[in-house]
Amino acid sequence: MLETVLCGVTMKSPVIAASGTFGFGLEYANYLDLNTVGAISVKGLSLKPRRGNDGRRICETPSGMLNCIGLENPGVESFINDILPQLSTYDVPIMANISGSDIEEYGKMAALLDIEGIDFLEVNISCPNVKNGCLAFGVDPVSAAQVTRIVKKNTHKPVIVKLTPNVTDIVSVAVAVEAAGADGISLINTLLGMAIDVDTWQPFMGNRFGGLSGPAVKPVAVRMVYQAAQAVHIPVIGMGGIMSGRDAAEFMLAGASAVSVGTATLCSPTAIVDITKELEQYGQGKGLVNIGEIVGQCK
Amino acid sequence: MLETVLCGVTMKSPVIAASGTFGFGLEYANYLDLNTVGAISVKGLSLKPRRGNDGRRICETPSGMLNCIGLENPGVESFINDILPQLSTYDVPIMANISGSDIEEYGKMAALLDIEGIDFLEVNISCPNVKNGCLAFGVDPVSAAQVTRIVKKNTHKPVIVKLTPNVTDIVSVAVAVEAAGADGISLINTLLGMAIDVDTWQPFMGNRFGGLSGPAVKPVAVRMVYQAAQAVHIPVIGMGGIMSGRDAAEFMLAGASAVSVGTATLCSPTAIVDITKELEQYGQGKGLVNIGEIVGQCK
Amino acid sequence: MTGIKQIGTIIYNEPVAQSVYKMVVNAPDIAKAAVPGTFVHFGLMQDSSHILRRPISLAETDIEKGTITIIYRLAGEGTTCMSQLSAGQVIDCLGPLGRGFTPSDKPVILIGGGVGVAPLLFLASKLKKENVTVIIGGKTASELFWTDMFDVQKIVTTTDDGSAGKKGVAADVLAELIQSTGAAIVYTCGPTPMVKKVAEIAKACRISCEVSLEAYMGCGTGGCLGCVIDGRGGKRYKVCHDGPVFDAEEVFFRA
Amino acid sequence: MTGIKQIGTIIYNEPVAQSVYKMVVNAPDIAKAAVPGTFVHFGLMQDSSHILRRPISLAETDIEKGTITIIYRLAGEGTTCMSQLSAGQVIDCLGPLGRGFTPSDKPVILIGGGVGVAPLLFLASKLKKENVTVIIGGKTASELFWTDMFDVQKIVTTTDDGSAGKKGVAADVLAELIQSTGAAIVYTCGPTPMVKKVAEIAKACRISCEVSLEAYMGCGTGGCLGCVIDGRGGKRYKVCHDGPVFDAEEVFFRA
Ligand SMILES: Cc1cc2nc3c(=O)[nH]c(=O)nc-3n(C[C@H](O)[C@H](O)[C@H](O)COP(=O)(O)OP(=O)(O)OC[C@H]3O[C@@H](n4cnc5c(N)ncnc54)[C@H](O)[C@@H]3O)c2cc1C
Ligand SMILES: Cc1cc2nc3c(=O)[nH]c(=O)nc-3n(C[C@H](O)[C@H](O)[C@H](O)COP(=O)(O)OP(=O)(O)OC[C@H]3O[C@@H](n4cnc5c(N)ncnc54)[C@H](O)[C@@H]3O)c2cc1C
Ligand SMILES: Cc1cc2nc3c(=O)[nH]c(=O)nc-3n(C[C@H](O)[C@H](O)[C@H](O)COP(=O)(O)O)c2cc1C
Ligand SMILES: Cc1cc2nc3c(=O)[nH]c(=O)nc-3n(C[C@H](O)[C@H](O)[C@H](O)COP(=O)(O)O)c2cc1C
Ligand code: FES
Ligand code: FES
Repeated sequence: MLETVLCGVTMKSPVIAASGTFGFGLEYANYLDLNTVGAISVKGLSLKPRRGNDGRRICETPSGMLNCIGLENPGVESFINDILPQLSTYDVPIMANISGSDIEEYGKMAALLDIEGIDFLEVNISCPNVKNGCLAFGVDPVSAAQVTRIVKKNTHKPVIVKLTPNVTDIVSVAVAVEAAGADGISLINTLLGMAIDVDTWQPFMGNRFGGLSGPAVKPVAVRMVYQAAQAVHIPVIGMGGIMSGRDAAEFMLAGASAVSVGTATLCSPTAIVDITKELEQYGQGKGLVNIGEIVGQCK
Repeated sequence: MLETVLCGVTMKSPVIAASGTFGFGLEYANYLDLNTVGAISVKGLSLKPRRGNDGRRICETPSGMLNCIGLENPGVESFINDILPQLSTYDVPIMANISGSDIEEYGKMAALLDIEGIDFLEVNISCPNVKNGCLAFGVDPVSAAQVTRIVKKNTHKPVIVKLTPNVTDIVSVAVAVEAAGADGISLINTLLGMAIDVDTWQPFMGNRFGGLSGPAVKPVAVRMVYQAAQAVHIPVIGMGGIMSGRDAAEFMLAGASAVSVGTATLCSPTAIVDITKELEQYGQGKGLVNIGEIVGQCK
Repeated sequence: MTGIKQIGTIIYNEPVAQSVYKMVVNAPDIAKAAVPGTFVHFGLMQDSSHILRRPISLAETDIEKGTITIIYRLAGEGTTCMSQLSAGQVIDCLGPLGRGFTPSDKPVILIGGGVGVAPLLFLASKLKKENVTVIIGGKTASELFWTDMFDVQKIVTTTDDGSAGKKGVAADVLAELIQSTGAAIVYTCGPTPMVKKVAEIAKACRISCEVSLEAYMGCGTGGCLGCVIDGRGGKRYKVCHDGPVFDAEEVFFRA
Repeated sequence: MTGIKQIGTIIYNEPVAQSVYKMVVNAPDIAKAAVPGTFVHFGLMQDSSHILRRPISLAETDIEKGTITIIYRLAGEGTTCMSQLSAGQVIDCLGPLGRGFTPSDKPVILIGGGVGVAPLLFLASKLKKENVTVIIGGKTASELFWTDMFDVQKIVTTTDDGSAGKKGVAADVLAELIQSTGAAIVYTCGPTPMVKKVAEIAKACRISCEVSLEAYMGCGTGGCLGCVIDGRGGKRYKVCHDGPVFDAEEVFFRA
């Protein structure tokens, strides 16, 4: 029912652990069987280690949350040497989620990660939480295409470009990265948001702004997935507020070939497997042979 | 405590009834004392009467809602002849919220509404729910400025330009309309969204897409109000998900001189007066003389 | 009507049939003001992610006890939320809203299907018993639990599968009963295909027909234009304010 | 620790002081696995707009009865939600999470302020009574309700306003008690200024100090990096996973 081939990679289900909310996967090995996850997109990697932001990094908002982790990670090398070998003991496709502070860094990271054990590259051109960071690449079709091209040149892996919703026209960015050679796109990253403590008159977030995720953003995410899927011919990975199998189905109906689950894992560590089961039940209830039959069925 | 002067107009409170959720005000005369409302922004007007969209127009989403009313309204003339005289019996500032299908229409409407009984024009360049409609003007700083200029040329009233959040860079639009002569800006209008019925595989909304409003969007709205208020020198009216006096205070701390309450009125017809009271209590609790003291205090 | 907002205490909230609940709420001001066909817009205070109210027709009121009664079907998250409330908990009520049925002192027919029967219960209680014939249609016998709740002259039932009453749909028996009772008006509420058919039969029999409609609602108070439907002559009606009860001529025969 | 997810039935949930509640939940697997200093991450199932869990330290467990006890202060919407649940209702528990206190069989001092006293209760119950001295600080007498809950050798209390115990802050009496009891370790939990001061005094007295910290949390399970704080030598620690209990040296004296 759930088996899915995404950019040539066979996954046991179309439900992917989104980057940043599932650590490096290993943190969840005691909570669920990692071998049953569709794919794991690891915490966003940068070329050098990053300490992330100071101050408060998480804040709840109505049916959503803000985060400004700021890409804390041990850097690509430590990932490859210390973490990937452990991950490779599991039978689950790995997506390396990468963020560069300039275009060259994206190329270098792609080259370093063009190794066994990595199944996809997910190119984050949309993180709102780092200064002079990658969000800038994602809001402009030209620079988005440049990043895509340099990554493609440096890797043999399928390249998924992760788009930001903080744009006027998602279609122009989607079309630009497709033309630049992307093998797939994923969306949405978080919406730029802010919360203010009305008692202290200070921003809640250490970084002032944060990225909004969770059920609150789902209508925006579904709309953008729908628009992007209508415009491109490469597979789309949909995400933004998926909390249930029916939410996953909604994104697939909008045109997503696979989905990612982010914030839901913060609500429950077993969210991904729960959602996977619910999606399977949904498919059975609708008499499907494979869940892929619903992709793009909402016209 | 609450008295506020906005673009030269004195209001009893900074809490305004947002356009589209308070009808023409008269619908609520039995629920609350219209004379206590800060100002009323009437349902969006077009030059000619509009029937609005067919099919389902409202859909609940997590902590939010989608609407695709499609600017159903009796047209400016009927508003002036049939509705305004009734509204004028109340002692409350009236904001005429106008949408044109081309730039000339904005000018014509501004001229027609340059009459007694109207206190502000709110220029909607951001309605996401009408085809070849006004959203297009709002996403581009150049056309946003053009609309602003033609309206200014045709009216003696203070001109508030209502911005859409569906843009990459809210600051560039805010700055452009300020330079074009706007006396104030209001934001946010709704975020473009979509919901799909996973049983019927059809979009929930008659118009496929709808505008997202309510608490779900508040973090995005606060962020945009903050960014815009830092960039312009004209007053900002903040809105998007205000459900309580503390929410109203959050927007004022972000830089809003006044706030509008939209969706909350759908939750409770007395929301505006309830929020006004809570804002007063908040101000008293903080030992303020006038609520205006908190405007922009979150740096 | 201008509704009254009351936080009412729930007195009773139990299933009356598969996926159908009856709730009794203490809301004296609403009970006093209500007329048949009007509805109450319920706020789901316990779960703040559900920001919109849910409209439910009044099925009964008791002015002395100060209570209102509704009968509702579990349709989705909102009604499921409502069904989880227990006696003693509170619910946010806004009502009565809308325009109700026009009562008649002539012989009348009330014809409903599904939870559309609920407002007809209230209407029947305000009419002269001997004037009222009720027709209730269901898919199968278990959907006809309503019959016990009516205290009227005559009840006719139909089921799609023939498991109780006459086999067929409610409208099948209407024309005959209009003739035999000499009814002056038909009141109807239920699934759209059913009420349309009812309206056509009433028209063919040249008697009036009032129909209670549903629409997905926002405010319920006329301010948002979320519930608008087409009326005769290109008119737009707000279901929450101009309805939910309409003259069938106005909404179904619009040419 | 790897937490266990259990939907627990609430057995008791009542105020124990102004704005402070005690809740007892049936959650046998969590009770069995818990050690002092670990916490449970509570999901607010009843209101789906609150998507994040709330971390609360364990104040007591009863393996035989299969229950866990927490003591929590009304801090905002989430804890208010929790306080509205009644016995018989359920709550979503994920725990025990984190790294707890390192127990000692030498004389020890437990020093806490505010709801920071809660995890110390659990710790005291696992230590030899005669080894334990507890210091509790509060603003005023009514904040010292904890004293009845401890069954230990000695309890010393302080209040800012002198309305009970010694006038001053808890840390004022610490140095003296370290000396008089010959304590080998100080365990502390409470407001940041307090625990920092405690750690400094312990350091000056050359004994170890374990401190339970708070951070705004996302997952609680180490996956989101939402709760990260600075540690010695430029290290970053996850409060949920590497803590909430830390050696004071690691987190306060980082040079
Ligand atoms: C005037 C009026 C009177 C009504 N009277 C009754 C009644 O007496 N008993 C009863 O069981 N139901 C009645 N309904 C229908 C009832 O309002 C919906 O079933 C209910 O709102 C569904 O809410 P939900 O969250 O459970 O479902 P959702 O998950 O929101 O939706 C489930 C289904 O219910 C429909 N629905 C949802 N919200 C509304 C809404 N606001 N208005 C209309 N349809 C909606 C949707 O179209 C959808 O197909 C009435 C509706 C109206 C407009
Ligand atoms: C490991 C740990 C153990 C704790 N043990 C206890 C305890 O035993 N008793 C007790 O009363 N409280 C305890 N807390 C604090 C408790 O988690 C917060 O008071 C609670 O989450 C507030 O939720 P709220 O929705 O009511 O408040 P909100 O409205 O969300 O916030 C109110 C205040 O509480 C703080 N807060 C909110 N959420 C969190 C969070 N997830 N983590 C830390 N602080 C938060 C915020 O900084 C804010 O200032 C503990 C916190 C941690 C991290
Ligand atoms: C705490 C947190 C950290 C995140 N870190 C990353 C990241 O490192 N790289 C990335 O591409 N996206 C990151 N995201 C974005 C998510 O992968 C996802 O795109 C977004 O949260 C929307 O999905 P959701 O609503 O299911 O969470 C992060 C999100 C959260 C909540
Ligand atoms: C049902 C509905 C109708 C609306 N109609 C209009 C309109 O006619 N003109 C306009 O400028 N904004 C319109 N809006 C947008 C609101 O005025 C407001 O900008 C937006 O909803 C965000 O605020 P809120 O979250 O408080 O609703 C409408 C919103 C809703 C929900
Ligand atoms: S529901 Fe708002 S006008 Fe009818
Ligand atoms: S709360 Fe997620 S890592 Fe600690």
